[in-house]
Amino acid sequence: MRDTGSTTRSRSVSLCRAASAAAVSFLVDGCAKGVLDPAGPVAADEKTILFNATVIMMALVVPTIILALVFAWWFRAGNERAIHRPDFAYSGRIELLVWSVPILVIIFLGGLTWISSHRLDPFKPLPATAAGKPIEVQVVSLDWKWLFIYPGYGVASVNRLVVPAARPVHFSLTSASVMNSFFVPQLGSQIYTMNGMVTQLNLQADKPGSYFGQSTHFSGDGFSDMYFHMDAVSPAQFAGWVAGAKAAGPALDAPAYAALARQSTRVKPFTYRAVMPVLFQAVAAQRLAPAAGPQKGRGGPQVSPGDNS
Amino acid sequence: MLGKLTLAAVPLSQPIPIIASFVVAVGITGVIAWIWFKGYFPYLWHEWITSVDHKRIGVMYCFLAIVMLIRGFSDAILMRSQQALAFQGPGYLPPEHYDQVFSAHGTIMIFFGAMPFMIGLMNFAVPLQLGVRDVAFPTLNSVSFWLTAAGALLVNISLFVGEFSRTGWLPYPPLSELAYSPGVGVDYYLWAIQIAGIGTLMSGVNLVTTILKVRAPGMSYFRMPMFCWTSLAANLLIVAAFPILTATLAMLTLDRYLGFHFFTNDRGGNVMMFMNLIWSWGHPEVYVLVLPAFGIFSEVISTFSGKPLFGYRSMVGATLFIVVIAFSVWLHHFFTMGAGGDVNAIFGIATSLAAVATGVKIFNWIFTMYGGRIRYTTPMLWSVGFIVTFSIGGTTGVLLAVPPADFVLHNSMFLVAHFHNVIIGGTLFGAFAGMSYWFPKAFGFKLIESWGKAAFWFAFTGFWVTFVPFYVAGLLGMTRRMQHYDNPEWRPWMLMAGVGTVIISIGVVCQIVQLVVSIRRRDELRDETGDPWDGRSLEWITTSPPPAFNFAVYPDVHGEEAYWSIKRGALEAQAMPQEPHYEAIEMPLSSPTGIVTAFFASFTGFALIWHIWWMVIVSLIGAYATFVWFAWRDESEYEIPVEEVAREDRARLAARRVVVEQGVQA
Amino acid sequence: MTAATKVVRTHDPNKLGHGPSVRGHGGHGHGDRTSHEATGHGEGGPASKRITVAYGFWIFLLSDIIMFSGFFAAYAVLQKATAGGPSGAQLFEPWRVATETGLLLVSSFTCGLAGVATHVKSRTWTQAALLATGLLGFAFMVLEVQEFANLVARGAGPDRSAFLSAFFALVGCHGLHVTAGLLWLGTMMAQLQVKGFRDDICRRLLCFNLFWHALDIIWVGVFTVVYLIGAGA
Amino acid sequence: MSDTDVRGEQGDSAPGEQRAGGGGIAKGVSGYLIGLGLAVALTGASFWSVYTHMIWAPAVPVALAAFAIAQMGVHLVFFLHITTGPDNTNNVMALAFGVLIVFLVVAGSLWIMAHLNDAMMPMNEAMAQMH
Ligand code: HEA
Ligand code: HEA
Ligand code: CUA
Ligand SMILES: [Cu+2]
Repeated sequence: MRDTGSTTRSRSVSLCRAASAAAVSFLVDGCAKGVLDPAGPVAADEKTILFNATVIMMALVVPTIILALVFAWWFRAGNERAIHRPDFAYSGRIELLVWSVPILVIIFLGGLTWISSHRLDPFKPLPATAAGKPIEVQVVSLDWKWLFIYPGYGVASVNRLVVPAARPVHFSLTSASVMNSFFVPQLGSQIYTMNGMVTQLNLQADKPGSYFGQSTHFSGDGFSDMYFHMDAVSPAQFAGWVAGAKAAGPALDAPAYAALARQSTRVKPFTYRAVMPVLFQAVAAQRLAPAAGPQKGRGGPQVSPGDNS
Repeated sequence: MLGKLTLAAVPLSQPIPIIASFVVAVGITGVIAWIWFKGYFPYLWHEWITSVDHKRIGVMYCFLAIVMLIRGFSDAILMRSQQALAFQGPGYLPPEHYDQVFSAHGTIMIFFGAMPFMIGLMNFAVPLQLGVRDVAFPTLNSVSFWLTAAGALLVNISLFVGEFSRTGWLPYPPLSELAYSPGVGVDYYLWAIQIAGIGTLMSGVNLVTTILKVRAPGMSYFRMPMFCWTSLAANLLIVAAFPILTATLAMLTLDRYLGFHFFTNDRGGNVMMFMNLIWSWGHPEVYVLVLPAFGIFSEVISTFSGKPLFGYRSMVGATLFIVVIAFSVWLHHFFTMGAGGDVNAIFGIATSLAAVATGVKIFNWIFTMYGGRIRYTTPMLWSVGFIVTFSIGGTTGVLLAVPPADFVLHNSMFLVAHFHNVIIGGTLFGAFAGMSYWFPKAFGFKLIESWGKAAFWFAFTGFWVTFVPFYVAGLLGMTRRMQHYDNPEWRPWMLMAGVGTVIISIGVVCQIVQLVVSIRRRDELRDETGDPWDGRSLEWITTSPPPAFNFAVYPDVHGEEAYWSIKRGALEAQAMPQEPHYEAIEMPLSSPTGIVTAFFASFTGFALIWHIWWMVIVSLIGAYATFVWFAWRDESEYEIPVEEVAREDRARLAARRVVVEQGVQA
Repeated sequence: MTAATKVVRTHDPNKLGHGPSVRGHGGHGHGDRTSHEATGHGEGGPASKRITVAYGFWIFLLSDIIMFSGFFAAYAVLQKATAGGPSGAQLFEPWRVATETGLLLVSSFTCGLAGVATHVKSRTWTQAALLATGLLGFAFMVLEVQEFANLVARGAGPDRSAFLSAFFALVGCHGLHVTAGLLWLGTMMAQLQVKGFRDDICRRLLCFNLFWHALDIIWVGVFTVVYLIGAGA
Repeated sequence: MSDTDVRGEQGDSAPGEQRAGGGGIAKGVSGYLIGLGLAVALTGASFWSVYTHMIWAPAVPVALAAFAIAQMGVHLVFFLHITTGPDNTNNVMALAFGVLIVFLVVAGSLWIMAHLNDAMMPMNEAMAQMH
């Protein structure tokens, strides 16, 4: 996956940023490929919310910090110009102020929280776009790789997610073994995957591109390699990809699934030309037994990078 | 015979743990040999190990905490260097080791570093501030401490016998279930935390009872120093939250040991219930860590500004508000599980309410400085550093409390930055402030200021250089708990964080040098007055170090800032009050119950971890026998004769008289 | 211990802070003298030991109840998770629960009587009432262990389903508390016999009373939430 | 410190301590007898409401909850002697705090878990497909 096309450039940019990093400046810093570089409506909203919340809080917190430092400096022992009020321990007005100002900030934030939590609930479907209705993708997290099933096309893909750009994607997610969390930073919201349960997520990539995705919930020794690429492509390319997938590769039936479910890391992306029906539902409803854990070694597997067992 | 324990449990093939254990073993042997050689064993046994004196126990808690902070800090160095190296490569720590490192780091820092430090300071200072002779249950106090130490011991044994948990500082199932973690690591975690947790719970009961029932005459609730209030709050949180931890870990233990299905993947087990329960302990826990620190800052800022605490009642209200709100926000740790808009929003809003109460505190501290004459001692530096650092860390917390923001920041390095920002800026700074503030009280001499200030500046700078990169990396999409990574965007930030850790290390060295040098030069640094900072609460009325009974007669409290008013009166009159009527004092006898209990607890824990059932039974019988033996004894107190009391107190009065009559401290 | 304490207190080689003065504490005595610093309460100084001890124990009991609330919450959540195994309605025996409840209730009553008898310092009656409490508690445990054994024998052990896990853990935790209470009770009856109504023993009797009644309150929760609501469902 | 019993500590009393001055054995025993009577009656009512069908089935849990709360109250008052008297303030405050926490934890957990289970049971998958 190492997309190091622009490594040198971005490295020097980052270094120079590192040099000038101020406590807050990172929040307005938008050229990196992270959550501040949204590539879809959900991520864009979330970035705006992040930004709004930060600014409103900083508007209070930064002056507070400055005030603290000014007082701390001005009232130092030995500064004879500072007034001395050794018994000043209460003032109704100040008390009123120190309770009400934070409350006001929190009222605003609370409103933002209430509205945004509902609007951006990961389960909430996205409206259809010009490019069409939401496409269905079923996600199964395995130890330690991702399985993406396309129920509408009967194909599946491991460690590479291909979707049409500009079209909403509806994910249903579960886990074959331990918990994970599905996250594509540039597209926004993450959601947990859990065995025996189905969570849902709705995302959309506005433009074609390749987006980094990963598990954010620690899932054991192979966790660091549990990333994938999400490629948003044009409708024609997508159709081509589906056709290509159907034409080649193994079929995902129960034995193939059992083999896939075994622990392994750094699995190169590949596709399945066919998927056993309701595989996802069978995993989610535990009709297919949860994947087994480690079986060897002193208390567990010795999964080191490069160990491709 | 030895259950699952075989020689294979010793990681002979892995150099790092072996070298580490070797160094530790040599160190421990060296210390024991030195103690033996010097003939200090009887002294240690009688004066410290079996002591039930709250001051000694407090000091031992802090000592344990410092040792464990150093252990946790070495883990942090391992992690920082690993992440600096493991770019597009394996680094030097394989995953099965790295995973143990961050799990151990988090567990040790929280349970055996930060908590004991706070509990130690509370133990030391609260009875003194309340004007009484000890906590409500002195022997129980010793048991609590030794159980905590037993937990710490088990965690550290895992370094060279077997392995530690690899599931993070909170063992989320199903990863922590037998199916996915068949080794003994999680069992070490479970039993260590259960044993230490019981100790913590007992100490919570003890301090709550002390504060509510054992106070000097006239010390009504609204005359208590702020530190007593925040201690009360923190211990109420302990009493109410730790049982939930006990229950939750017991369920996981039943799953692992007896085939129960609370959180397994099959037969109806429900992992979400674990997260729900563990965080209904875990969130209150973070306020347990920070509330005592808030109290320390209140004392320090007021003392060194030469003013009473501003808005005292407001502070009390804000503290109690935090206690209640702490139990209504826990869902913010799993916004991304999918509970829906209503649930997420309500818990998000409840969370941000904590910001109001904390904000009130920050402002009150600021106005405490207003109109003061601030003396910049080490504790005061830590306090001002705290206001700056914690305000930022708290704000990023509030950001995480907005669910859609959390959807992109959850489990990222941004989150890691948030909690180090509040824990280090709040709890750790508070611990260091409290340590340098009360050190002269505990030992009778001050710590050297210059080394303390240097430690502050290095820790403060190093902190920002380490953790700002975490915020950035988080926004760049970097997740926590990565043993290695391939993304070049993250690399520079990891390098910068590595530099920061080096700066922090210099601070840690300064801190240790400060202790060592101060101890060696203690005669020049001695404080004869017992009141080196011109203090305002009752701990400063007695000598440094205080006698076993703290106060020859109970101080009579009139109004807030009990000692300040007494001192003022004396200074105005230029005379000490009349000598009181002395009486003999009864104090609790030292008792080995604590260490014996901990001894059996450690063995029970170890035996359970390795499935050595006969040893479990033997240890449990031993524990029961200890209990009966302790309950059976006839003498639990000894009497300090009146002449002794009078002699000590007259010496104190004489020292004070010199000060008062010269009026030097006016 | 007495001698040792004395010796060492006069010799403190490493007391970092202590001045040159030697700190010797002599003399030992019982804790029985009423020292007048202890007369107070509230604002009048430290509360008496009896109040402090009982209050501390009360706080502990509250924390214990919170621990149970964790198990209750788990039970409530997992109640329906029978994983194809038997449900509560199929397993619970009303007569047994009713008998268990009766035993505990009466034992609470006899425990209260023990408190009254302690109040008037009647050793015989105290012991008799404690013995009755213990026997009733023991009978309760017999019934409960029998129930557990039957369930396991029927293949409805705690490893059958999450529901049964939660059931065994919750009810078993209460049972463990009762068992611990019985051990404590036995120890205390022995103490009372040997040492009589000493202050510390009276305090412990008071705590035991609190403990036993608290267990009964928890049992009210158990039979309501587990057995009755479970049977109805 | 000693505690040779009720020593003019008007402001405070130990939890579980029977107060209100004299009365002696008779009063003590009668208190426990009343408590026992009420508790037996309430327990009986609980069992009755489940095993007879006098109460409308869906309302049974509510009735059970009411009986259980009442019985806990009876135990607190008659067995544990928790009263509202001024000498009991601290004990009642502690109890109230405990009850509050139990309420927050249990009610909060059930609320959260109900929402999670609703959202996530695999059955919902079928419905999700229909969006
Ligand atoms: C000492 C420990 C401590 C403290 C005090 C706090 C304090 C706070 N924490 Fe933090 N937190 C942790 C330790 C702590 N936290 C830990 C260890 C974790 C991670 C655990 C893990 O996953 O491993 C965590 C995780 C965590 C999360 C979960 C994130 C996630 O997993 O995705 C959230 C989300 O809401 C959060 C929020 C808050 C908030 C709102 C506060 C508030 O209490 C902060 C209030 C303070 C201020 C706001 C600053 C001062 C106020 C002003 C200057 C006034 C004006 C300001 C405003 C009005 C905004 N914390
Ligand atoms: C009290 C809590 C505490 C403290 C103090 C620290 C301190 C530090 N922590 Fe830690 N950390 C956690 C709690 C804490 N941490 C937790 C809960 C986790 C999550 C674990 C998990 O993932 O499950 C974590 C995880 C964590 C990670 C893993 C991130 C990941 O997931 O990838 C890293 C990475 O570098 C890290 C770094 C550091 C560093 C550099 C310090 C520095 O050490 C900070 C500064 C230190 C000091 C300023 C001095 C320390 C004091 C002394 C050494 C004693 C001084 C001596 C005397 C007083 C005489 N921490
Ligand atoms: Cu997660 Cu249902
Ligand atoms: Cu929290």
